Amino acid sequence: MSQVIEEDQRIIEFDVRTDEMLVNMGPQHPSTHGVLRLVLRTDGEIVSELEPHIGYLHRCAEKIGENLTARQWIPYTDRMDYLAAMNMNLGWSLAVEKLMQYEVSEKARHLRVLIAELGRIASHLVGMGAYGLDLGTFSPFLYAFREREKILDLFEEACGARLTYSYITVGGLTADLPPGWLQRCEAFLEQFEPIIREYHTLLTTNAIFVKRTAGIGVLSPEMAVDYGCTGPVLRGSGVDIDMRRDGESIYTAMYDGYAFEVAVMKDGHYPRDHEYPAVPVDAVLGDCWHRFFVRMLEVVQSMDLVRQAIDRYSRCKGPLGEPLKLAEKLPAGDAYLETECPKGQMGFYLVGDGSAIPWRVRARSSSFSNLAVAPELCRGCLIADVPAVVGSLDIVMGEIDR
Amino acid sequence: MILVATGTVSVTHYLIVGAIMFTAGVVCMAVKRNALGVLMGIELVLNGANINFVAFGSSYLAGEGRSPLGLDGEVMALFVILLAAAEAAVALAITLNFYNNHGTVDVDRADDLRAQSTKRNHGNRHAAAAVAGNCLAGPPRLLCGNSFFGQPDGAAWKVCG
Amino acid sequence: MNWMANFLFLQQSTPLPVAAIDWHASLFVLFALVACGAAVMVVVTDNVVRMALHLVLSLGATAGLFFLAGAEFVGSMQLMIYVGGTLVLLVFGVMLTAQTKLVALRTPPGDRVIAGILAAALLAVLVQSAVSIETWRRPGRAETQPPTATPLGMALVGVRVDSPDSAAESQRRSGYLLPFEIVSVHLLVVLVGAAYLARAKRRRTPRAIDVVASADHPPSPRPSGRPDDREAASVLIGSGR
Amino acid sequence: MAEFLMNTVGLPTWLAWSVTAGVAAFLILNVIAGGALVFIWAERKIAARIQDRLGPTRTGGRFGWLQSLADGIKLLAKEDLMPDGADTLLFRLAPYVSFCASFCAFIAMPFAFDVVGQRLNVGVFFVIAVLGLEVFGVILAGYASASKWSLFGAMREAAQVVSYEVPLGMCVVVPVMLAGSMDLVTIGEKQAGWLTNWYLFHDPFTFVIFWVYFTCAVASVNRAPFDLAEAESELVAGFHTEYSGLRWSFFFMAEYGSMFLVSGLAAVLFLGGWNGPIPIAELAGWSDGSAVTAPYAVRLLGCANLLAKATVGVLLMMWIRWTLPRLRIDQVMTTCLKYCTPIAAAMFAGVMLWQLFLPGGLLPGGRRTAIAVREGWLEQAVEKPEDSSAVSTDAGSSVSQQLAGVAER
Repeated sequence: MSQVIEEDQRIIEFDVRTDEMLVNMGPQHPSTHGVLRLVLRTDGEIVSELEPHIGYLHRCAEKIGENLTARQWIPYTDRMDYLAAMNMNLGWSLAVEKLMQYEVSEKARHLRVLIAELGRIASHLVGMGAYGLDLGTFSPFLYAFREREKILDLFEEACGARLTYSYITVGGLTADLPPGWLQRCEAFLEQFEPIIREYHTLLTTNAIFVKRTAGIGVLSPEMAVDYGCTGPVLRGSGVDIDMRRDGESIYTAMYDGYAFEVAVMKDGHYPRDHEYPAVPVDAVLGDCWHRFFVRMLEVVQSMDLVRQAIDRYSRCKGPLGEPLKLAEKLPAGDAYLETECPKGQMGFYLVGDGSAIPWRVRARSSSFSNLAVAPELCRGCLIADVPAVVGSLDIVMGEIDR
Repeated sequence: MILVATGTVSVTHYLIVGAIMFTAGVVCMAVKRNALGVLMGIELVLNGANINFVAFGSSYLAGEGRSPLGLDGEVMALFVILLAAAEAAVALAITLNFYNNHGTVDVDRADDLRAQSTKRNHGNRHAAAAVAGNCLAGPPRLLCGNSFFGQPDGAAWKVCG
Repeated sequence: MNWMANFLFLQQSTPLPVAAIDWHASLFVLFALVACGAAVMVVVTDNVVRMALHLVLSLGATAGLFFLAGAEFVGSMQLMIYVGGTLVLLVFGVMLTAQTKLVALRTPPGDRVIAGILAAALLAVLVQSAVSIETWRRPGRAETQPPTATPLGMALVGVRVDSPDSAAESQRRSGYLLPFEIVSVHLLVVLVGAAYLARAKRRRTPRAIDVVASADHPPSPRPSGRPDDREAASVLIGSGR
Repeated sequence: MAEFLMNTVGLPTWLAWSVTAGVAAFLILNVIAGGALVFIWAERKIAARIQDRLGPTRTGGRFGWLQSLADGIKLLAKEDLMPDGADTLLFRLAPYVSFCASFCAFIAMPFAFDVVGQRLNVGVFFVIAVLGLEVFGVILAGYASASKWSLFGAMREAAQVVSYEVPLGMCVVVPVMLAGSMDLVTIGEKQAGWLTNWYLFHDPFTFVIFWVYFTCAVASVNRAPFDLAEAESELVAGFHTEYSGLRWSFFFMAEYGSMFLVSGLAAVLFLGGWNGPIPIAELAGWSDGSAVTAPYAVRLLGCANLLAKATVGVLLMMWIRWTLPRLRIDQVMTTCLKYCTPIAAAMFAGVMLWQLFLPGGLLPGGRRTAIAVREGWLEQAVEKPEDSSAVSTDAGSSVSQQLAGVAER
């Protein structure tokens, strides 16, 4: 038990030896992504304990799902990871289609790949920009958003919305692409290629950025797996898992025939690493730098996928096919499907009871488990490292609190 | 305004300012209960001395244009400033060490070397004054079981801990 | 009481033209008042942070006095080393220890009265000695050439080049090379000592957090034996899990 | 000017002197305050250009140059609130302490040959000393706002500024050593003539020292990669989180004032102060005072030169700010102790040896001969011992006049 401090009996006023301070990186803190409260126990500058408090953005999306039909719930999936709404819609639609064993047309499948990968690029751009902001540099944030605007324009032409699209729905997509959209998309990819190198010079190889991120918040592969981290956080620690390749058949069927390598460091080097800057000398596998670098590689990987999806989509003839009716009957039974979203593997689980309204709806959030690893990583680091570590996990509160 | 009206400033005026600073420093060292207050007193004393050094060494103030100390006054002032910096560094290191070990910088609490017996009766008189002075600061529950009732040292603390 | 008279009616050196205000004197009065006022305030205030602020004011005014006395180099040194260095160190010390409970350690009133009497006595003695010497009271010729830092620098390096009549002294006054070296070595020793004293030592008593965080120890709701008035601590340890 | 007021206008002496002092102070204060306003606008525009956007365009005129005025009015209109736990006296005092500290260093800053507030013999030393005082404003603000975050910010900034004074002091000593005197006017004087006479190109060591000086200056002014105090991502806004309205603008002015001061000092010490790259004044034969307007024209040109160089320095700081991320507190400290100080010390030794073995300019054409530089001190003393009694305190006297009263041992 704690040993009593020998005190002189004349001591009247109680001296609180408060060298350790309880500090609140409160809900409205500029660097936490959305509404997250981090309670830090700091001893001077060293953080001895960190405890995230979540739930500020909880909107009971899952309970509401129990009185809406599957297609009516799509807008709720948009608002979970609001930076990558397309991937959320895809995840939910595939889960429902898995329950109903419904096959979408081949054209719709290729269009879904095209839109999902564009959504991933947009999400990673925000992740990169916000991470620069956490480390104090403001300019990359604006460069990233300039590119993201172009993608949002493309989405706006496709489905009319810029943030919460509800474009991919159960049984296909709400509308086909307008004419000329593919040419504009290709034009965007053309001009986006050189800009990626610009981001590398701006951040990845920047000496101060490397100093702030290399070797900070090292997540060992075992701990990543234990905590259930997924996506770039997992791949940043060298674990070679990507749902687009190792996922369930209904999801991987969309990607078969597409040539792409998983952006993970296998025996010392990344795929096609001759095109990118070398890994800095003091970057340890699984630190903030690697998580950031994996995201940058995934952007390039998604660009290749989008190009392949464009020419496959343009080769499919015939109509896109109508999505299912709004109140489509769900068969009795349950289905769970995890898809590879930009932040990690987002799982959707639903239980049908024969009526159009699912009996139970549940979403497994990737950022939730990614954030769970933050207290482990931040133990013993400096206060200035906390935003660096939490930023590298690229969490979105909408997805965690649902 | 008397000084101003009586023409230029002479060494005496500097000496008077030095004297006031010196006395303020000595009083501050004597009176303050906070170790840092004592340190500030030392700084004031050193500065009082410095003023005198510079006053004697300045050719501006000297009557016949040749100051009694010549350049030595200013050089001595420089050395005083340097050594005051060194002294302050060590004094602060000791104070912070004391703070880390005892949790307070109250100079009256630094009496570990005093013999046990004198500490107790000395303690009572001091406790009365301390309580009078500090009962506002500490929350009321601290009044229970303090040394008024003459328990042996330390026991009181465990009671209300 | 003749010294009092002396003190008030110092003989006039030059006929006083009506308008000529001697800048040197008026600025001296200003700096002297600030210096002494702030010094007294340091003694009077109880709040240790206020004391630090008044000390900074007082030493800044002293630097002004040095400038007025023609010691430009010493004035700048005072500003830079004393106020800019030592007092920043002191303020750091104040910040580290100024927990709310310790900020205002009031001294018992009895001691204050005794201190006041002693101070008055000491001040009387000093002022009397300051005023009594005849030569000190003669106001200086303010018109000597503007001082430069070079003779001071040369003196420190060991070559005495100040006023020629000092050369006529029987014993040649030697420069300050040796003391200068000793002081620099002394500063090094002090720095090493201070760094050693203030090094982060293993804590004698385990803090609440170490006690709780140690894996094999079940987190007790409140660390006993040490009334921990920070409720927030329980938020971390036992909150709702 | 005082004489002019006394005899023509007939003011009593003390009123004349105080009016002159008032005018001089007003001038210096406005040059800097005006400068600060321009820099605020410039920072917005530069940041915008770097980030591929336009910056303020609508407030006034075509380029939004009234933006700083709009900011000023907004800040004036804002309510000056104070957190309840705050220590009122210190809370109010803090902005003025740091404001005065950064502005009163301009006393010793020469804008042209003799256009200087007060020609201090220890000019450089005085400026560095006063820069050190700005830390108090920050510490008081951090402590007085009674919030954990501002205390963190204040302690970080104080530690950083105090530790960066060491390499800063070392870098500043090099030009002083080259010029032989700490008087800024003399240092500027010695770099007159062509570009090659600037201390920057005096020898390779000074060139490196300039960049070390610039880094330490950026750090001691708390800008760019070293701006720990108001690290938005961690400490919200550092020590001036609780300030708003006019008080906050004082901190803002203090920051821009000291930025201008530090780059002005760099200009005087390394880039030849008021001497332009091409000595137009000498070439055009103005400096020998033939035309009536010559001295004013030369001084105006000098002011323009110095202001231009200082502005370039400030713009460089802004450019760095908008491109580099922020360093962590321990990395800032290590750069100071492990990189800046050793390099400064090594270069200092290098310049010393360079002076000894290869004095004079790097280029053979350097005007100063070996003897002049090394013996400068003793030579003047020898040639003019007789008029030691001559008393001339007018500011125009050259260094030798100042040393007139000294007999050579």
